Amino acid sequence: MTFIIKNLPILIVITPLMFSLIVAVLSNNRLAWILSTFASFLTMIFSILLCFELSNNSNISYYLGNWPPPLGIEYVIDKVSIIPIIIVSVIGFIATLYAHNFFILEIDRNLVSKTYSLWLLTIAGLMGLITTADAFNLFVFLEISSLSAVALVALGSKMDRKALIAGYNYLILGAVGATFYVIGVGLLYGVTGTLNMSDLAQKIPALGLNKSVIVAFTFMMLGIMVKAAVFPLHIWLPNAYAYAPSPVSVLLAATATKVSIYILVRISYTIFGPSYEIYTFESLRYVLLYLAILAMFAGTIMAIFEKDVKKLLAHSSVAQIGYIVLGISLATSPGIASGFIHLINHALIKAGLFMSVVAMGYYTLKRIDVNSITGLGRQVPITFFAFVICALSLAGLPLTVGFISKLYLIKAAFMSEGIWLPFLILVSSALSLIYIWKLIEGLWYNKTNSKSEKIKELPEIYIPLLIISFLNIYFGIDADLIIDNSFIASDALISGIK
Amino acid sequence: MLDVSIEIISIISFILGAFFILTGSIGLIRLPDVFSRIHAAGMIDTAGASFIILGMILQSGFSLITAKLVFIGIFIFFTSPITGHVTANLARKKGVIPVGKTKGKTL
Amino acid sequence: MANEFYIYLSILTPLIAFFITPLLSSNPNLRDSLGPIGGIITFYSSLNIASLYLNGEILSYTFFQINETLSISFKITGLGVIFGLVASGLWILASIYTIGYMRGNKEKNQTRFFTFYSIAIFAAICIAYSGNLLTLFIFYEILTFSTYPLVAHKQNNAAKQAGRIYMGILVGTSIVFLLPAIIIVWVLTGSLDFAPNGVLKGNISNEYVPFLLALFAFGIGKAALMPFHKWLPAAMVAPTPVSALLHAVAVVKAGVFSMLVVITYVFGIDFLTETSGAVWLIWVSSITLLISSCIALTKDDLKARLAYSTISQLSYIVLGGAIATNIAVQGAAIHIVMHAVGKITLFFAAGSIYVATHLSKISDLNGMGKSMPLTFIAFFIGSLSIIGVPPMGGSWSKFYLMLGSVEKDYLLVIYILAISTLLNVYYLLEIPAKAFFQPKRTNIQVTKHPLIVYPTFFAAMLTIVLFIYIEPLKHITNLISGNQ
Amino acid sequence: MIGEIIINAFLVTLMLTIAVFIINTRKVISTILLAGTYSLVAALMFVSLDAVDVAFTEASVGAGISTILFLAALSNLPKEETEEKFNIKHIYAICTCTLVAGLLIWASYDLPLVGQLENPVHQHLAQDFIEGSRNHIGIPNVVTSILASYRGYDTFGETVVIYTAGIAVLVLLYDKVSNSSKPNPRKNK
Amino acid sequence: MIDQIFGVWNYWIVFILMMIGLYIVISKKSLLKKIVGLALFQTSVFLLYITFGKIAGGTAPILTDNVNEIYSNPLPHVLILTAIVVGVATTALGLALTVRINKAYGSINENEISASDLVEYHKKYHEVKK
Amino acid sequence: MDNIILKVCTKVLFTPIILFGLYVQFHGDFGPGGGFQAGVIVAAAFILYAMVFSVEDCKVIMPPKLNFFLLALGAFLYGFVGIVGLILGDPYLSYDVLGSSKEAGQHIGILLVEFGVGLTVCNVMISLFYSFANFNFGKKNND
Amino acid sequence: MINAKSVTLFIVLFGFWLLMSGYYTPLILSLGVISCILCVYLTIKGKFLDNETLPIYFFPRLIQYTLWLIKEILKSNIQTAKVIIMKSEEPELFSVKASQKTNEGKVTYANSITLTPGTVTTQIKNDIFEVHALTKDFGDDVRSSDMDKMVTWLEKSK
Amino acid sequence: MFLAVLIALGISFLLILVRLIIGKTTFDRILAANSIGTIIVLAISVHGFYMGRPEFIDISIVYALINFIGTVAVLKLFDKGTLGDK
Repeated sequence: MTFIIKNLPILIVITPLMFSLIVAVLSNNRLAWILSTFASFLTMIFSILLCFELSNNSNISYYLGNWPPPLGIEYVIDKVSIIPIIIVSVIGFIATLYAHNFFILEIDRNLVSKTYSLWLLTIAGLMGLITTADAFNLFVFLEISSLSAVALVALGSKMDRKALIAGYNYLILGAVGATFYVIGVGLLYGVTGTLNMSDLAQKIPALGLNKSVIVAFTFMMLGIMVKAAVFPLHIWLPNAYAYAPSPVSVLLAATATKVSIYILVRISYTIFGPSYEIYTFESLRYVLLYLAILAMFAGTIMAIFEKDVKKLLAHSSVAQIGYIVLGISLATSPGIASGFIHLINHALIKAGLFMSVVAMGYYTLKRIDVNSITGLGRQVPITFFAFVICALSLAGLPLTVGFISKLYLIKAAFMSEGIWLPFLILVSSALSLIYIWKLIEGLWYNKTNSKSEKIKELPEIYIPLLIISFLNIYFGIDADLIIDNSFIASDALISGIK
Repeated sequence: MLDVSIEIISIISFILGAFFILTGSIGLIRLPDVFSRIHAAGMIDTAGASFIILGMILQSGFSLITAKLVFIGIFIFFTSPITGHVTANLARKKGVIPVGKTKGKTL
Repeated sequence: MANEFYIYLSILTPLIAFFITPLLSSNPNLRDSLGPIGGIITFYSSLNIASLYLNGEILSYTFFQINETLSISFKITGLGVIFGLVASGLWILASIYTIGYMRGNKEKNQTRFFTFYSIAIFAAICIAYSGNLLTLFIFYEILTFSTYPLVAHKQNNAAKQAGRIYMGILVGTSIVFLLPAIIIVWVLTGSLDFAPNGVLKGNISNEYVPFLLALFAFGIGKAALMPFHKWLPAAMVAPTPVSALLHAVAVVKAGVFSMLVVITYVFGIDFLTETSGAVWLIWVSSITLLISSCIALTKDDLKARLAYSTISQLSYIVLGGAIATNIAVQGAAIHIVMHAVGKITLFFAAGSIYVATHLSKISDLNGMGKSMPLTFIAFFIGSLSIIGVPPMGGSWSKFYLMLGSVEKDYLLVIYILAISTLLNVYYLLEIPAKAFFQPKRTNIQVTKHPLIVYPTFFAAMLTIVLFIYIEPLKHITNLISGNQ
Repeated sequence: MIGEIIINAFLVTLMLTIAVFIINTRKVISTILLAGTYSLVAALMFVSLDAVDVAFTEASVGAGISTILFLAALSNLPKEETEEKFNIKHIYAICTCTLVAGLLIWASYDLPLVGQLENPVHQHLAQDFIEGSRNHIGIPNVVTSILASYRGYDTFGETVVIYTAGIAVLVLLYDKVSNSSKPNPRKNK
Repeated sequence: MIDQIFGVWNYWIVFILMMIGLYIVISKKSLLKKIVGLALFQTSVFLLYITFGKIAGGTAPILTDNVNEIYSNPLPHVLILTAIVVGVATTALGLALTVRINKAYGSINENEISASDLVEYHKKYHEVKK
Repeated sequence: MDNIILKVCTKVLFTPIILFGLYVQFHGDFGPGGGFQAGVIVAAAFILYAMVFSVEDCKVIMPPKLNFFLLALGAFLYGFVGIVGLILGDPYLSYDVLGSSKEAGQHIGILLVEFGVGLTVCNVMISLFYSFANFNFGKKNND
Repeated sequence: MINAKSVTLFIVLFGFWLLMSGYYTPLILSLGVISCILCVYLTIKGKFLDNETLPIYFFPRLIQYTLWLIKEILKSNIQTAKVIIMKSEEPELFSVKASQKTNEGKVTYANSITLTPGTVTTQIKNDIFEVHALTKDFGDDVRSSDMDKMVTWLEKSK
Repeated sequence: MFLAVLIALGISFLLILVRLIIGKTTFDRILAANSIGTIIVLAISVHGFYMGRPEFIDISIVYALINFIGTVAVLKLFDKGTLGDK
């Protein structure tokens, strides 16, 4: 047991990784699923253990290969990184639990076990991204997660050929982003000679107003912003989420961009925070702020006019990422905390929404668009129920997690920018009601649907669906856990700057 | 004495190698069609490469490097005619008409 | 502890009804009887709560903490007692009436209807007893969402359209205006709890008061202040019991109730008077009052006319709050009760006319008085109450409002009240007048359902009763505005 | 070391030339050949910058396998690009690239000059690695000792990346027809 | 002096090379060409790293018996080894997608592909409207 | 390619190339080279064989199933070496505990790990070639 | 499985290994042995361990032939260089008949023709070789069939 | 001395590059690419001597190998239109 406790930081990464290598060679699809579920379950358990372990000390540092940090690669888990770890592991588990029926339907029978391998690789890649404290190691895991995600997205081509284009764009943009990141890291390495994040943070202040450092910062941020789908660089996202196989949409929408945003925070605060707050981050912060506002509106408006439901949700993700980035760009403790709160909550919301929507697609065996959902709600009441809860949560109605995040976001915005920013936030969230309502209404009415085909819900899908909707409600009611941890995280980040 | 003579020989072979390589590349530009150019390329691969490798062998003394250089030489000797032949073969197959006359029955 | 039991009881009864109703879908009689039974239980506990309140006991119950400053909690306030009594009391009547209406009209999806009916009542009761702004807001939204299926009950295109307007305005305003207002209060004061004299005093600079009040006033879309009044006429596509209970009692009253709560317990009357932050609201509500009365005149559809009438009457209540004196607020509180009873009478009558004759145009009602006298007499009495003619309850509230504006020297307001009363007379009394005195034009088959007619008549009688037994009401309203 | 400088400058310029030609070729096969040559020159450059391992890898991976993959893919692709007129998107692209290049060149004024021993890159960790490789690990190739031991985790990650790519391509190009039939070995001659 | 020029020259050319790669990625319509551009871009970035690692007069970081030898910095080499393999992985995946796209659309030109998608979209929603 | 010269020469070259690849694999400690390069070289031999003869012939030497298994096995080997260190009480990927002394442990670790890399890279490359070369593009747009 | 051919191949390969390696520790040597065995195994598995792969019987006369070939190559290189510099090419295409029986013999001949610059084998059909020559002189050299005889001599060394 | 050889190699590289770019037929390009490969093989070896660390000849071997395989691949593509069987 102490062996496990001692090695928790690495276990959360290698568990899915090693299992993915095993799962790939299996020929039995169900067995592959069971193993994957087991792996993601183990990962979740380890993450939770890690969470408890972390409550005793402020951060856990792990030296890979027993080499001390600037020489070797270091893993650091602190109060900040535990948030995305929990998101990824929990959502990963729920999504894996949920995935099986869809993969069998949407993917060639012989490829299912390999798909699970890619699936676990995505999870492992995301985990590695979060835990690593080495700027270059981050790039490697960035590639693991994005390559596997691209492959998973492109697997949707059995259902719709557009998945290929989506995957291609995701790949190219992602690769350009990653290369930008690498250029940034390279420049930093050139002027400091180190790759370890804390080491970098120590060395950068001594350089003063160094042009290379500023450009490095810009490049790293740009690179990660592509992955995080911050507004003008989000163009890969809607199609990728919309045409991916259903469970992949769930996983990616709930975790991938969140992790990237976490890295964004990490870079700007942990690496550059101590030195560049004044003349780089301040100006960048406004760039981010305006981009976030644009994202909020652009995403929402695109969603309003979108017909395909999955794509609609993807557009809404763009807007929601805008909220998160907005919170982070405020650069105050409440602001970052609200960003984290929304980070967590949006993961829950989007996972739930995508789950219920793709479940409906599964029942009806066709792409769900605004026209085809008419009256579906009454035939699949439980799915509909989950959908409504998550949708209302997305709109930010009270007693759901969405409300909590909006509450804190608006509070933070109000405190640092005055009334105009909360107003914009509220207008955009009111606009978001339009598309949400469009969906709920469409699902609820039944005027044209043909009564001939009786649609049945699948009991296997209930459990994850209900877990997610329960979490949506529960954390809307008992929000202390999320709020407290977010504030602890943001305080830790802010105190790193000072 | 021996050293100096080895040095001189190697310089000579370098010069020869460089000459052949340069001539070969000029040939690659000047000669009229693919088939003729193959000869020039062949020259680079055979005489050019082998003289330069010879020069290096002489420079390196006798060690493992010599063996490796010999391997390179052998390898180039082995592959050069293959690529040359296959290129010519394909060019013929794909209907590139050689400049100059054709004697007797061709395939 | 034992006293708090009544809070549970009043809240849980409709909730239980909500859960049980779908289970009883196979047994309509049992299902339908849940409504009156629940109403009686709720009303009983509300009465108990009222008497406890009068005895000076402050009941409160925190359901759970979201974090240190946010919680879902209930607390009994004077306004809450009144609204609770109104909502639960009229639920009894309305549920009986609804049974008749639904059966008489042979509506579809009755189970769903009753289910959402109970949840709406639940939300209304919770609003009444809510102890802080967050709780209020939550149940306000629940009320909106739970009434949506009722509004769009018919599920045709018209209903869909109306439903969109209904949801769009109510949810939109609440999110864009009400929510930020609440958050601003939270940021400013660090708390959302209600306090008898307001919480904002000293936390906000005076020039921002009108602005914040505006956010609240327009954010509470259920109060139907212009220009956000469109939802109310739109919602009239719903079956009449819905209009009767919800759009005469629960929903709109929840709106004005929230307004009053905000004015008295968040801003505080004294604070508003001090800063004159509510003066603009007087004019806005006055204008709403006049314009909607004028629109009501032009409407030929009976329910539409009643809807606009409701808008104007709601403005009385907002006006009372805006005048921001004790007496005016007292008048507004009483008007909640009086208008509720009066308007429910009118809607019941309209519903029974519709069930009996399938007529909804006023111009078609000529001479109908003879075929359904009880209904039209009830309508007449209800109209008088709304107009504010003395033997009816409505006169009290107008009286107090007048007193309030006199106290503050708002003479123009008095004129406006007078004009609107005249308009009321015209557009309301036209209907019974036509019914009784115009010749009957067509032969229309009239089918009466006892469960419809008697509640209507009973409601009409209630307006008279309330005129006489005004004392307890006065007593409670006296306690509202910090006279304790 | 004037010679080194000449070689370097020559190779870099050569790469620039090749890159410029890559932009405009429309024959796909020429593009691929040029790209392969570009990789080769880059590898030569790596050798001249003392990065023998990288040159080795670039030669085998960049110039070799990549080119073969391109060619293999080309068998299923059109062999020529469709013609395209110069349009606004090109101007946009040129602007973006100029901007980014400008930014980078601006940054280069604060970069340490190439090849100076006192650069931070050489001062901070390099000696530790070299000493460590000599004394703790005991293998002469420092690159291997860093690769496999100091930063072994990176390498693990990278193995996983290549595994991911392999499995992804396998999944994407899965062919029912060819996989269902058993391989029938042709007769050897 | 010449050191100075050389010191910056190398960086500049590397930056320009990167941008040529990026330009190809952004502006070219052919999906295959984009991948070539990406490879170019990445290779140039590798050069940047290796340039950092160079020491004038140094030698490859493979230890000899001579203790006074100056070795170039091995760390960038390791990083780039990793990056090269990552690059080839990206290329392979991109090619696989391109091949699939060509099979599905019959073209690898961006414009033609989006045109064909647009046609499909219109077909779908017109049918629904009718 | 039905060219006799090419075929004969490929047969001759096949084994030396593979041997050279393995040489690079196992001499990564001493000179340039190591897992990736070795993997690529060995794969190149297979690819050459597959091109000159046919993919089907190459599948006799390296059946796809074996190829896929080895592909996963290489990475697994790498990860597993790390796990062994973990079980023996050191952090992940620490080789110190693998041998009798620290240095020996490092040697064994590096050897195994490089082998894992080589195995994966080689098999991935072969598998990529199989996939690309034999992807059935059908009749559509074959120009 | 284990026959003269495989053992020879093993020995050749292991010699190759020893020449390449330069590290003669037990570990590396044993790895070398394993590698060589693996290579031999692969040839056996691919079923191409035959005379074409390993023409052992060439060996006795191989050195002599190689030296002769190098001489030829040198000669023709100088001529080709002359031609290129003078720009006096007059290419011609013609066919010759090869007298070798085995594949490996033919291949050796064809390669030898190609290796000597100035002449390239362009096509082979059974025993007819089509040759491209840079000038008439080169063509005459091939037509004189000196090389053909040499290769046949090499082939017949068993 | 080695530098001189390198310069000679560089010049011939440029000359061949011209051929690679102007092409005419694709076979010219293939030929040129192959020759460039040879040149680079030699250049790397010579460069090793020039830098005084000639033990990295392995790279040249790999180059030669890759060059050969690459050329074969291009030629096969031209011959069959594919690198596979179909």
